[in-house]
Amino acid sequence: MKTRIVKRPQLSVGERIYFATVVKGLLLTIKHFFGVCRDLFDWKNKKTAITMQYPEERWDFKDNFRGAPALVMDQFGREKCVACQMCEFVCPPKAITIWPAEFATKDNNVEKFPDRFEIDMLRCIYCGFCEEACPEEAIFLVKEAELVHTDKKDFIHDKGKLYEMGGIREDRILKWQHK
Amino acid sequence: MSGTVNVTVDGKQVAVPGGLNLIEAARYAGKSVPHYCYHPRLSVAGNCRICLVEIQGQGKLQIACNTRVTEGMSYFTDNERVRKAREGIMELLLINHPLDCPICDQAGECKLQEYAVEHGSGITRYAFEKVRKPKNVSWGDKVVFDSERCILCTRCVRFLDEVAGTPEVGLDMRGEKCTLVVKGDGKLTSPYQMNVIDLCPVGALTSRDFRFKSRVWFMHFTDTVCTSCARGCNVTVGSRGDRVLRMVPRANPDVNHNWMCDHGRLHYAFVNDETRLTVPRVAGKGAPYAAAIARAKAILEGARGQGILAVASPFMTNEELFAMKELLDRLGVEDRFFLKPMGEGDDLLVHPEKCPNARGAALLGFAEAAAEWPSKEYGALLHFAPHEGADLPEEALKRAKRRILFSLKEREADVCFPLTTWIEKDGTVVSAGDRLQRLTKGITFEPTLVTERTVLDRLHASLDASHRPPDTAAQALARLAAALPAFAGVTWTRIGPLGMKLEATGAPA
Amino acid sequence: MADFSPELLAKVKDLWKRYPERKAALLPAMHLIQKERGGWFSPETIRDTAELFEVPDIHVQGIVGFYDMFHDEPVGRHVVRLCKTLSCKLRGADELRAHIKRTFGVDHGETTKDGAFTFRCFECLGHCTTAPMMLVDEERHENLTAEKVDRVLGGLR
Amino acid sequence: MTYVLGKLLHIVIVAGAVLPGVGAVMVWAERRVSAFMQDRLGPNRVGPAGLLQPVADLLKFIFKEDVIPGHVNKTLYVLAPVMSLVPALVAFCVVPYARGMAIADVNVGILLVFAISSIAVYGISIGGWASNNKYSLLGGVRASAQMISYELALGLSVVPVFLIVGDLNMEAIVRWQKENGWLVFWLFPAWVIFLISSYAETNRLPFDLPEAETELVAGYHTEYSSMKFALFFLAEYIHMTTASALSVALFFGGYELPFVTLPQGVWGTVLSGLIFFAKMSFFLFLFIWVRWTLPRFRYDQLMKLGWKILLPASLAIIVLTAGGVALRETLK
Repeated sequence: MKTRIVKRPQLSVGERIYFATVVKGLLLTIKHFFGVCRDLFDWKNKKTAITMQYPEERWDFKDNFRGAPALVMDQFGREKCVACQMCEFVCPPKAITIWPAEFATKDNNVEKFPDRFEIDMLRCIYCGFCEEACPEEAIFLVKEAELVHTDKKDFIHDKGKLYEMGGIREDRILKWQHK
Repeated sequence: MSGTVNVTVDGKQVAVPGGLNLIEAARYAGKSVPHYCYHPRLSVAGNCRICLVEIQGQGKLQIACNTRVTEGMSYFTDNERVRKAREGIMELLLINHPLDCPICDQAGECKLQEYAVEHGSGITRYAFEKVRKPKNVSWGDKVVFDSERCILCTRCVRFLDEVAGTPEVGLDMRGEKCTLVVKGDGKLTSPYQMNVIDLCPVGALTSRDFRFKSRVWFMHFTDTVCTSCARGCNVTVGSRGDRVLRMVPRANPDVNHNWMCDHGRLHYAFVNDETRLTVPRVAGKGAPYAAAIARAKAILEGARGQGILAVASPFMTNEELFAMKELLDRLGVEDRFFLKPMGEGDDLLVHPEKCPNARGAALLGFAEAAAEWPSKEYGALLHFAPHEGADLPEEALKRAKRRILFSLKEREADVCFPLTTWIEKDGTVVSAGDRLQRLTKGITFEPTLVTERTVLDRLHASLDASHRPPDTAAQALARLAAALPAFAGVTWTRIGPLGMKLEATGAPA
Repeated sequence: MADFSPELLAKVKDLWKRYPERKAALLPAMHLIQKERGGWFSPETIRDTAELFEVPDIHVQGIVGFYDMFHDEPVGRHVVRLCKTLSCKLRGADELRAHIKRTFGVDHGETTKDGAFTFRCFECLGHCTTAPMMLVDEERHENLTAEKVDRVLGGLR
Repeated sequence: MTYVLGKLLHIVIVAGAVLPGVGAVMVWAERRVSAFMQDRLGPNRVGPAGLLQPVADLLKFIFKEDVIPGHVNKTLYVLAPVMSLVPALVAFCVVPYARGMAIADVNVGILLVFAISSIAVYGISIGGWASNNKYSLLGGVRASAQMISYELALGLSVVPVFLIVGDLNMEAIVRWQKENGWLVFWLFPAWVIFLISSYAETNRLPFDLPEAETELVAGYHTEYSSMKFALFFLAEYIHMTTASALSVALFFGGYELPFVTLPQGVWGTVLSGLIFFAKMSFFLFLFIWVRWTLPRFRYDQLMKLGWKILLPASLAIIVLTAGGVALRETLK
C-alpha cells in the first residue's frame, strides 16, 4: 500500500489562542440558523433548509428503485409466474413461500402455477434477488415502499395482493404463447 | 476379460481390470467422462455421443462407453478436440430442448443442466423454430413423459427390457419426430416402472407422485433402508420440512443394485399422515410421557403374578427389540412373540416378508406367532402393533386384562404409546440374507414424539433404578453386540452405509 | 407360430440362415409380411411379427415407425410415391403434386376414395437423371409429365 | 408561619414548575436550534412549531418501562439521578432572578452555589459506578476529575468579583453593578474563564466527556432509561440554567438594566424578572449555540486547558484585580 505522509499544519499564534476560530465557527452556525429561520417564512423558495417534510413532500423514485416485490401479469392477463421457486431459493431472508400446483387442463405450454404465493414483508430486505433470479420475468420490485399496517398478518402479501401491486407488464417472453 | 491392463488416461498411467470400458477405466485415473445413455447396469447403446474420447492412434473420436481397454492403450478425455466435440454434442442435444427448467422436476439433478455448464458453449446457433413434441404425456398413474425434453438415450427402453423384463417402451418415428412410445394403450404396467424416472438423465420422465412437490435443492436427503419388505433396498429419502416427499434407490451392489420396486418407493404416506398419534393416551385421554410410563409401570407390576404377554413387531429395530428384551428379562416374561406380515414376492427385489426385521426379531429371541395363540389368560399385554398387515386377533387382545399398546393410530388400550416410523429413528435391521443394515433418522415428525427405544428404556428405568440405558443407537448396538453371539463384533461404523452380512448366524449368502 | 402363410414362413426361415442372428432378418422379412398383410402393419401384424422373431412388440413398432416404406395405417391397393427431392423438385415435382391433388383429390399421405392408391411424397428415389419420377408399388415411372401421370394413375383405377 | 409558608410556596413554584419548565423548553429549543444550525427543521409536528414536543417526550419517559438492570447496585443506582437533580435545584436558591426574589438572600450566596453544585458530581459519579458498566464507570470517573479541575478555575474566576464588590451577597453584587456598570466590562477575562468553566461544570460540549457518545456509548447514563434518565437530563438543563443565571447576576447586571430605573412595586419586580430571563435566555442560547459549533475536547486537552491555562490565568486576574482594588483604595 502506498503511504503518503501528511504533515501536520503548524498553527499560527492566532489559531492557537483559539478564540478567533471559535468565533468564526459560531458565526458559521448562526448563519445557518438564521438561514433556516428565513426559509420558514418562504418555504417554497427555501435556500438553506434541506430536509424534506415527508408526508407533505414526497420523493420521486427513480426507475431502479427497489421497493416491495410484486408479481406481474402479461398483456393477456395471465400470470407469468410458473412457480419455479427460484426466488424462494435465492431469497436471503427466506421471505418468499410458494405452494406450486399443476393445471388441471393441458391446453397450454405451462404445466405449473403458484397455488399460493406469499411474501412476508417483515422479512423482506428489498435486495431484489428475486427479480434477478426470476427466469420468467414475473416478479419485480415496484416503487411501493410505504408499507404500514397495524396487524402483522397484513404484512404477509398473498398472491392477490402481489398481483394487485404488480399489475400488467407487457413483455416478449410469453410462456403461454410459445416456448 | 481378466487380469489387469495398463492404460494411459490423459497422460496418466493406470492399471485397470481388463474388459472395462473407457468410462469406467477413466475413473481409475480420477477422470470422469460425461455420459447420458451409458449406465453401468444396462447394455451399451452408444447413441448419445457425449462420451467421445480421443484414442491415440485412431483418427476419429470414439465413444468411451462402447470401447474396451486394451493393453498399452492411451486416450484423452479432456483435450481440445474432445472438448470441441462435446460442445457440439451439447449444442445438438439442446437444439430442440424446450428449456423449461423452471417447471421441470429434474432441474437440479439434470445431466443436461450439469453438462451444459461443464461442457456446453453457452450459445446456440440454431435460430429456427423449435420442434414441438407431445408434452405432459401420461404413462399411467406413476410416470409422466415429456417428449420435448427427451434426448432419446433409451435408458428407459433398455431398463424395461433387460432388468424389469417387461419391454413396453420403444422409439417410434425418426429424425426430429422421433419419440418414445409405450406399447398398447400407452400405460406402463411394470411394477418397477418408476426406476426409469431415476434412470432418465433429463426431465423427460418424471414422477406423478413427486410432481411439483418440491425443487430438489430444497430437500434434505437421508440415506437409509426401505422397510416395505425384508429385502431392505437401500434408499435415499428426500424430505422437506419434516415431511417425506420421495424415495429413490441408492446403489448397493449386494442388495438392490440401482433399483427398487414401485410399491416400496411410494410406500411412505403413513409417515406423513397428519392424524397419527403424537402423544401417549392413557385410558383414551392424551397424557404426558411421564404419566403414561408411570401407568404402564403400574400395569406391568400389577400383572406379574398373572403373567404378561409380549408381542413385538418386525418393524422394530434390533436396538428397540433389545431394549424390549431387557425389559422382559427384568419382568421375567416368557411369552414373547412377534407377528410377521406376509405377501407376494417376485424374482427381482420384492420379498414375501412384508416387514424389515422379522429375522432380527427371531435372532433376539422372539417367536413367530403361530396360528393359535396361547389359550392362557394374561394379566397384561405389551404389544407393538405392526405398521400394517397382520395384527393381533381380537380374541388374543381380549385375553389380557390390561393392554399397553404401541400404535401409529390411536387404539383402545389402557396405555397407548405412539409409534415412530422408520425414517424418524436411527437403528439397525436384519434384512433378507441375514444382512445387517442401518436406518438413519431423516425427519422429526413431531417434536413431542419419543422413540420406542427411549420409552422402553424409561419404563425399564422406572422399574429398576439401576438400569442405565444407552443414549445413541450406536451405543445400543454395542450393548446388543456384546450380549448376543449372533451380533458378535458388530459396530455401528462397521456396518457402514451399505450394510454387512451377519456371518455368525450361518445363513446362506 | 403366428398364422402366417407357409410360403412366407419358408421365406423367413430362409432369410434367417443368411444372418448371424434372427433379429437381423427383420427388415427383409417385414417387407414380405407387409405385402401379405394388406400392405400395412396393423397392431395384430406387429404382434405376430414380434412373436415370430421373438422380439418385443415395441421393437417392431419402432421399425414400422422409422422406415417410410412400412405403413402403420391402411393403404390403398397401390402405393404411389412421388419423389420430391431436389432434382425432381427443380423439374416440376411440385406442379405434379398439385396436379395429382386436382385430378385425383389426394395429397401426401391420403388414399383415393375408391381405395385405388395411396399417394405419398417421398425423399430421393435415386433417379435424378430422369426426373421427375415416381414409384408405383415397385415400378418406376420417369420423365413424368402431367399426361403421363394421368395415364399411369388412371390405369390403377 | 406565614413566612415559612410563603417560602415553601416560593420553593415549590421555582423548583417544581419554573426550573423544570425552563428545562423542558430547553429540550425543545436544543433540538430546534441544533436542527436549524444543521439546515434541518427539528421537531415541528407536536403542537405549534413542535412546542408540545417536551410534553410528548415526558409522557414517553413516564410510560416507558423503568429498567433496572440485574447487575447494578440497586440502591445507589436509583439514588444517583436524584442526587444529580437535587443539588441543581438547590443551587438556584440564592440567585436573585428578580428584584428581591432570591429564595434565600444569604450573605454568602455565591459560596453556597459553589458548595452545593460541587455535590452534583456525586450523582454522576455514583450513577456511573452503580451501573456496574465499564462505560458508565469511565464516565463517572471522568466527571469527577473534570469537576475538580474546573471547580477551581470557576471559583477563582469569581473571586475578582468579590474583590471589587466587597460582598458575597448576590443582591449586593447586582446593586453594585447597577451603580458602577456591568462587571463584565471590568472583568472580561474573568468572565471568559467563568463561562468556559461553567461549560465544563455542566458537562456541556465541548466538555461533555463524561457522556462522550462516540467513546463511551452514553457515559454515566448508559444503563439508565425512562424517568431516571429524564432526571439526569433535567439536572443537566437546570445546571445550565443556574450557570446562565449566575453569569447574568455576576457579570451582566442581574435583573437591572443600565440607564433605566425600574418602577417600584409589583410591576417593577415583574419587569426585573423579565429582564433577568431575557438575559439568561441569551446565555442558554449560547450554551446550545456552542454545543452545535465546537467539537469535543480530547481528555488531555481538557486537563491541559483547566490546569495549565485557566487556573494560572484566573490567579493572575486575581492578583491584577487585587492590585487594582488596592490602588483604588489607596487613591480614595
